[in-house]
Amino acid sequence: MTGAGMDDWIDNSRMILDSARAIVPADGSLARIRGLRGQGPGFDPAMVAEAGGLGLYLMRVPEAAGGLGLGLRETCALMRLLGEGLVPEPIGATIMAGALLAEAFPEQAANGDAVMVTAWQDSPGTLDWQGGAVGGRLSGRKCAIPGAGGADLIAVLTGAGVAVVPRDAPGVTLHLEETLDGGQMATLQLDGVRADLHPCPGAQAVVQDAALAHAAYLLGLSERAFALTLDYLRIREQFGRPIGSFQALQHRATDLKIRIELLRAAVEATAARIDLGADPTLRARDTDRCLLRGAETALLVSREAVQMHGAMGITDEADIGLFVRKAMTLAHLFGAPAAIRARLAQGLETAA
Amino acid sequence: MTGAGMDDWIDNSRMILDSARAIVPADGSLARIRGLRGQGPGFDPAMVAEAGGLGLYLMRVPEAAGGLGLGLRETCALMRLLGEGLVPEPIGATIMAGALLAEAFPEQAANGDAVMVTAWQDSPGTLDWQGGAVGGRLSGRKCAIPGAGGADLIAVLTGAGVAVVPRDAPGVTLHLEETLDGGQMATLQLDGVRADLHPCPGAQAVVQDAALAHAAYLLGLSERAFALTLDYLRIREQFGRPIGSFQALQHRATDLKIRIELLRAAVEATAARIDLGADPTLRARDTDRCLLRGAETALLVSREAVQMHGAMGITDEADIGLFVRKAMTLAHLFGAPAAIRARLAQGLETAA
Amino acid sequence: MTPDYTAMSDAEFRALIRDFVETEYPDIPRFPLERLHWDVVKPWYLKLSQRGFLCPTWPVDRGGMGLTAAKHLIMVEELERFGAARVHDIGPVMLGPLLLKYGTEAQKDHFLPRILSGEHVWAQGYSEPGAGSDLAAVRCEAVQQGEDWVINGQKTWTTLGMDANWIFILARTDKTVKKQAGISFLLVPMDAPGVSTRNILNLSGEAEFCEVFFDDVRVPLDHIVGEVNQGWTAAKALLGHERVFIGAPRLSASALARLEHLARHMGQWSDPVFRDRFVALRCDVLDLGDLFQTYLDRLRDGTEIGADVAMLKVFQSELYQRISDLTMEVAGPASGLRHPPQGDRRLHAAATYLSARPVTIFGGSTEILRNVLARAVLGLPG
Amino acid sequence: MTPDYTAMSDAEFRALIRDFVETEYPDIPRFPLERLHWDVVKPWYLKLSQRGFLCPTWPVDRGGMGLTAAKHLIMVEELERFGAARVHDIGPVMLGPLLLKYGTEAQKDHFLPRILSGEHVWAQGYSEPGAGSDLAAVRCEAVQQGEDWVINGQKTWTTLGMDANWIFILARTDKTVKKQAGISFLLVPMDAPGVSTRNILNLSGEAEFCEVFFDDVRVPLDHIVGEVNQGWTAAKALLGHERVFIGAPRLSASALARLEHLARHMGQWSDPVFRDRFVALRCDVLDLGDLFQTYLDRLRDGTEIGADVAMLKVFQSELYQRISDLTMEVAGPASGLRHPPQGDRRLHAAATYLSARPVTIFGGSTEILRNVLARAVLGLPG
Repeated sequence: MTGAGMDDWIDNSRMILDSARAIVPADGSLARIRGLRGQGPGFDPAMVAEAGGLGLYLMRVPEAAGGLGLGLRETCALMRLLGEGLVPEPIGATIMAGALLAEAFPEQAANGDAVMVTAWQDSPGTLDWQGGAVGGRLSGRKCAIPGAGGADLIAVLTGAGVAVVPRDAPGVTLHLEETLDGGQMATLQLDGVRADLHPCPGAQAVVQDAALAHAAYLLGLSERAFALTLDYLRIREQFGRPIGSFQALQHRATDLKIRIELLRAAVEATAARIDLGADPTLRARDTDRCLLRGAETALLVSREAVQMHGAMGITDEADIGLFVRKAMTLAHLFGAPAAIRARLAQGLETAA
Repeated sequence: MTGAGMDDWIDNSRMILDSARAIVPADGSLARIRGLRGQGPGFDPAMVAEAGGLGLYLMRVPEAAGGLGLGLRETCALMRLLGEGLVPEPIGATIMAGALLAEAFPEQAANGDAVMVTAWQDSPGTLDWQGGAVGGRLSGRKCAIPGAGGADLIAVLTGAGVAVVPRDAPGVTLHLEETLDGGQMATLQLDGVRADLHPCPGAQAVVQDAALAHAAYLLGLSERAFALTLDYLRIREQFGRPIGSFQALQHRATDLKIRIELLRAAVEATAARIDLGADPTLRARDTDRCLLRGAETALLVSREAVQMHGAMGITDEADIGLFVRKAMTLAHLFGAPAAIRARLAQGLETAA
Repeated sequence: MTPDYTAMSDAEFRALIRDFVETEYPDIPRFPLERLHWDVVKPWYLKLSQRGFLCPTWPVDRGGMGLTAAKHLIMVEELERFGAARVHDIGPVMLGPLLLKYGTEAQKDHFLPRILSGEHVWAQGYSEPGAGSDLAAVRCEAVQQGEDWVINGQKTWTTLGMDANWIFILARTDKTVKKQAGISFLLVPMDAPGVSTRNILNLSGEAEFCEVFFDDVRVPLDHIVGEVNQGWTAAKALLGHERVFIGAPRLSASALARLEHLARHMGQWSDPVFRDRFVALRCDVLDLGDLFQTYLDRLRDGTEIGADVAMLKVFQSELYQRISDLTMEVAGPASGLRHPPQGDRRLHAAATYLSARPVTIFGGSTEILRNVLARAVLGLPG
Repeated sequence: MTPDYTAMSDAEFRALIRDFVETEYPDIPRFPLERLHWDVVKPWYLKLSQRGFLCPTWPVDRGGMGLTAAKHLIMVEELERFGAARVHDIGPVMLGPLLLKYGTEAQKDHFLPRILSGEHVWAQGYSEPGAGSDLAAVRCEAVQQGEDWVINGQKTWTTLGMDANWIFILARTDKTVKKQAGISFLLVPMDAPGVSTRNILNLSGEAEFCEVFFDDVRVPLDHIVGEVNQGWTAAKALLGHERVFIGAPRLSASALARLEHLARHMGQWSDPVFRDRFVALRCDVLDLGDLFQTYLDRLRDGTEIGADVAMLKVFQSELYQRISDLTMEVAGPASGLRHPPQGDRRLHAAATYLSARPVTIFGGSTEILRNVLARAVLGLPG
C-alpha cells in the first residue's frame, strides 16, 4: 500500500488534475493532438518535460524514495484526464518506470528532460513481462511500446529485474510501426545488452497498475467521445428535428452511457480496492475486468459515435475520428477481449 | 431425389396447405391449442386421424411404395403452417416414420387411426441416431420424443434399421415429462425389445430432413408470433399514441422481421437444394444452419414479442405466451445454438 | 432485549445471520424463482418475526433491528446465499417505513405489530389498467361520505394480492387539480364489503398477480396515511430506496450461480466456449456491483439519488435476461421442461428464463426508463 | 467479334473469366479495401476494356457483353475471388445503362465509346449538404440561358470525384413544383469554367470523396438526359438493381475470408471460442446469401422490387461491421497498425474495420432504412 492516506486521495486527485490542465487544455481543443499526427513519434518532447516539471512521473515513486507516493486512484484520475484529451505523450509509461525504479529512477527522466518509456510486454496482448534477461544481460523481445520512437531512455522490465538502457545503446534495436492515431508502436529487440538489473519485487503489481491506468485512459477517451456525440445529437438537424430527439438514437445513446458508467465505476472501485490492499487474486481479476470493459467500451462508443455523426463521422476533419483511431490503436494493447476473457476463465477454476 | 417434379412443388404445396386448413383454422384461432394444454399428451388423437385422412403422412413415402412422393419443399411448407397454428399433434414425427418405413409403414399409422411417433435421438440435443439396437433386439435409450405420451406405435430408428413397436410392447418404457407448452416429452427406454428391423439406407437423410422440417415449424411459429405483435403495436396506445409509432420499437421490430426473413429464405433454399440433390456435406451444413437460425429466431422473436406486449405479455391469457412456451419447448430439441455451432465448426476443417 | 447489532463486527453479524438461516429455515423450497404463496412461506415469515429479524430497517423500539445500510446488506447477502424464499414483504418493506414516516401514532400502534405478527398481510394497490407506466394517471376514486371514504375503481398487477388481507392504494380524491395533486394514500381491509379479486395467471401458469375491484367500498376516514391529496408524496417517498435496490446485482448474481451449477451438471463447465460467455456475464455482474455500490454510498451519505439511478435497473434487468438466455442454451432440450429436472430448482432453466420476462416490464419498463435517461440524464431533446 | 457468352456453359464462362483475371491482372494491389485512384487502377480498366469485359450488362452492339444476370454474377464472383480492384465504374454501371435507356442516339454515340476507352471518367453528383438522406431536397440549380444551362450550387460526398473529368448531377430546374417534379439530370465536364473541387479525407486519411462546386457553370442544352424536370425518374431507375446489389453478401463473404486468413496467421483458427463466433458469422453470411438470391430471382423474373429489399442492406452492412469487430479482436494489438502487417492486406484488420464504418451511413443510413421498413413493410404507424 502506498503512502496515500485513506482520506487524502480526493484532494490529491484534484491537485493532480488541476496541474495536468497544462497538458490537457480546459477548452477541450484537440488542435495540438491533430497537429502531432504523423510527425515522427507522434508526440511533443516539450510536453513530456512539462509533465515532468509538474512532478507527474513521481506519483507512484514512494515518498521514502523522494517521490509523491500517491495512490492508484490519483493515477487513474490523471490517466482518465489524459484520455479525454487524447494526450499522446508516454506519461503513463514514465509513471510506470518511476514505480519500477524508485530510487534508481534517473533524475533527467523524473523531471522530463529525457523521454523515458517502459518496455515490459513479452508477447502481444498479454500481461507477461518475465522475459528479456539472459545471464545478466538483456536479450529477447519486448512488444507494443507506444512512444518508444521518441524515447531517450527505456526502462526494461524482466524477471531478473529492471534496467535502464539508452535508446542508442549497443544491441538495442527498435522496430517502429506507424499507428492509426498518428503515432508509432515499437517492438524492442535486445541482443546481449549490458545493463544494471535492479531487483524489482513489486513488478507484478506495477504491471497490473499500468493495465488499470490504461483502462482509465480508455475511460476518459470514451467519455469525451460520448460528450462530443451528445453535443452533435443536440445540434444537428434532420427532417426538421434535432437528431437527438429520435428515440432510436436516444436509446442507443443511453446504452453507451450505461457502459461508460460501468467502466468508470469498475476502474474507480478497483483502484480504491488496490490502494486499500486487495489480495493478489482479486487484484488480477479486477484489473482484467477493467481492461475488458475498457477495450469494449472505447471501441463501442467510438464506433457508435461515428455512426451518430453520419457522413461527417467518416471524415478526417471531424474530431470524432481522432477518438476512433486512438481507440483502435490502444484498445487491444494489453489483450483483445477474447484474450482477456481467456485469462479470466483460467481464474474460474480456483474461484469455483 | 423424390418424385416431385421441378415445377410441381408450388402447386403441390398449395394443395397441401389448403387441405391442412382442416387442422390449422384460417381465422387463426388458438382456442383448440389452449384447451389441449395439460390434458395428458397435450394433443388430440382425432386430429391425428384427420391429418391421416388428408394423406399427410404419405408425403415423404415414395410413389412406388404407395405414397405421394412429395419433396422437402412441400413438407416444409406444411410444417411452417403447423408452426403458425402451434399444432401439437406429432404430424412431423409421423411423416418421418413414413419416410423411414416406406412400404413397411403400417396402414393404421398411415391413415392416422393409430398415433405413431418416431424415436431416433440417441442423446439430448444431437442428431445422432445410430444407437438402440443390440444383437437384433432393441436396447438402449432414445430421447426427446414429443407426443410419445399419446402414441400407439413407435418407429424406432437405429443403426441396424428401423422397427415399429407398440407402445405397450414388453421391454418398452416411456419416461414422460411435462413440457411448458402443456404437452409431454418422452425418453424411451428399450430393454431387449423384440422387433423386425427393416434396413433403412436413407436414414441419415431422413433425420436431416426432419431437422429441416423442425426449423420450418419454428419459422411458422416465429412468423405468427411476430404478426400478433405487429397487430398489438398498431392498436395498443400509450401516452396517447399507438406504441408501434415509437421509433425504438419500430427499429427492434424491423430487426425481428429481418431475422424471420433470413430463416424463411434459408429454409426454403435448403429444402429446394435438397430436393434438387445437394451433396451430403452441404446438406448437413445447411440443415444445421437452418436449425441454428430457427432456434435463435423462435426464442428471440417470442421474447421480444412478450416485451412489446408489456404487462399483458406475461399473462397466461395473452396468446403470445403460447408462442413463448412452445418456442422454449422446441427450440433446442435438436441442439441448442452452441451445440449446433460446435457441429458446424467441425465442418470447417474439411471446408477450409 | 434486542441485541445491539450496531456494536457487532460485520463478521460476527454475518455469522449470526448465517447460523440463523441454516438452522431455522423451515421445510419449504430454497432458491424459488416463483413467488411462494402465503400458506407455504408463512412458517418462514413467523420464524423471522419471532427472532426479531423480519423488519431489519425498522427502529428497535418498534420491533425492528435498526440496522445500518451496511449491515442490512450483509443480512440480505446471507439470506440470498442460502436461497431463503422471499416472504410477503410489502408490510415490512413498504408500508411499515411509510407509517413510520407519515403515519399517526395510532396507526403505528395499530398496524405495525400486526405486520410483525403476520396477522396483516399487505398488498400494494398502485397500478391500474391505463395507469401502469404513468402512475399519476390513477382513476380509482375515493369520495368522503360522512365518516367514511367510499372507494370505487380497479387496481391491477397486484403481486400476491390473493394472499393479502389488507391493501394500500393510491386513490383519486380530487379531480379538479392536476394529476399528482389529487391523490390520497388509503388503507383498505380486503374483507370489506365490495372488495373482490380476480387472479391473473402469469407465463408459468401461476397465480402471481391479481386484479382488485372496489365497488362502493367503505373505510373509516382515519384509514388515510398523511394528508388528504398528499398521497403522491408518500408514494414517491417509498420509491427512494426501491429505485436503488431494484437495480441490485443480486438477481443476476444468483442467476449466475445457478448457471454455474447447471453447467457443471451438464458437463459444460470446462467447455471453453461456455466459459468465454460465462466470464463475460460474470464481469457484467461484477461491474454492475461496483456501479451499484456508488449508489449505496450515496444512500448512506444521504446524497440525493437522481434520475440516473435508472441505469442500474436497465442494465441489471437486461443482464438477468442475457444470463437466462445462456442458461437456456446450456440446458439444451431440457429448457422446455415444466418442472425442475431431478427436483433441483437450480437446474430449472425455464424458471429462470420465465422469471426474466417481467423484469424489463415492471418497475418502469426498459423503454420508458431509457426515455427518461435520454432526456433527464443525457439532456437530449424531447 | 464478341463471342456468344449466352451460348457458353456456366463452367466454361467461369473458366474464361478466371483465366483472364489470373493472366491479365496488372501489377496493382489485390483485395484493396480502399478505393484505388485512377492513376493506379487505370491499367486494369483498360485491360477490361480491351478484352470487352468492361461493361458486362451493356448490349453487344454497344461494346458490352450482353450477359444474363446469372452469367454476370459468375463474372462478379470470379473477379472478387481473385481480389481484383474495383475500377471507376460510375460510367460502365450507372451512366451507361441510363443513357441506353433515356439517352438520345447522339448521346449514346458520343458518350458510350468514351466510357469504354477510358477517355471519360465519370463521377456521380447526387448528395448535397442537406440533401443526403433526402435526395429530393437538392438545391443545386440549373437555369436555361440561351443555348446553355447555367449551373450554380454544390455537391458533396462525390466518390473519387477528384479522378473524374465528367460528372452527372441532379439539378433543380423548376422551383415552383413539388420537390421531385422539378429536377433534371445534367452532364457536366469537370474542366468547364466554374467547376472546382475540394477533397474530403476519410477516416483513414485518404482522399476518397470530394465536394464539387458549380459557379455559373455553362453546359449546352443537349447535356440533359431525358426530359426537363424528369431527372428524378431517371435517377430512380438507376437505383433498381443498385438497391439489390448494395445488400449482396459478397462484402461480408470476402471479409470473412480475410478473417479466416488472419485467424490462421494468428494461430487462432483452431481456437474453439474463435470458431464458435466465426461459425455464427458464417451462417449469417450464408443465410444472407439465400435471402439475396430470392431478390436476384425477382430481378431475373422482372418482379417488382419493393421497399422490403432494404432488409438486405441493413443486415449486410451490420454483418460486415460485426465481422470487422471480430477481425479487430483476432488482430489484437496489431489492430491499431496503419499499414498492412507484413505487407499482406488480408491481415490488415484496421482497414476492414475502417471500411466498415461508412456502409451503415451511405446508400441509405441504417436508421433511415429501418424507419422505411417499419412503415412501408411492417405497416407500423408513422
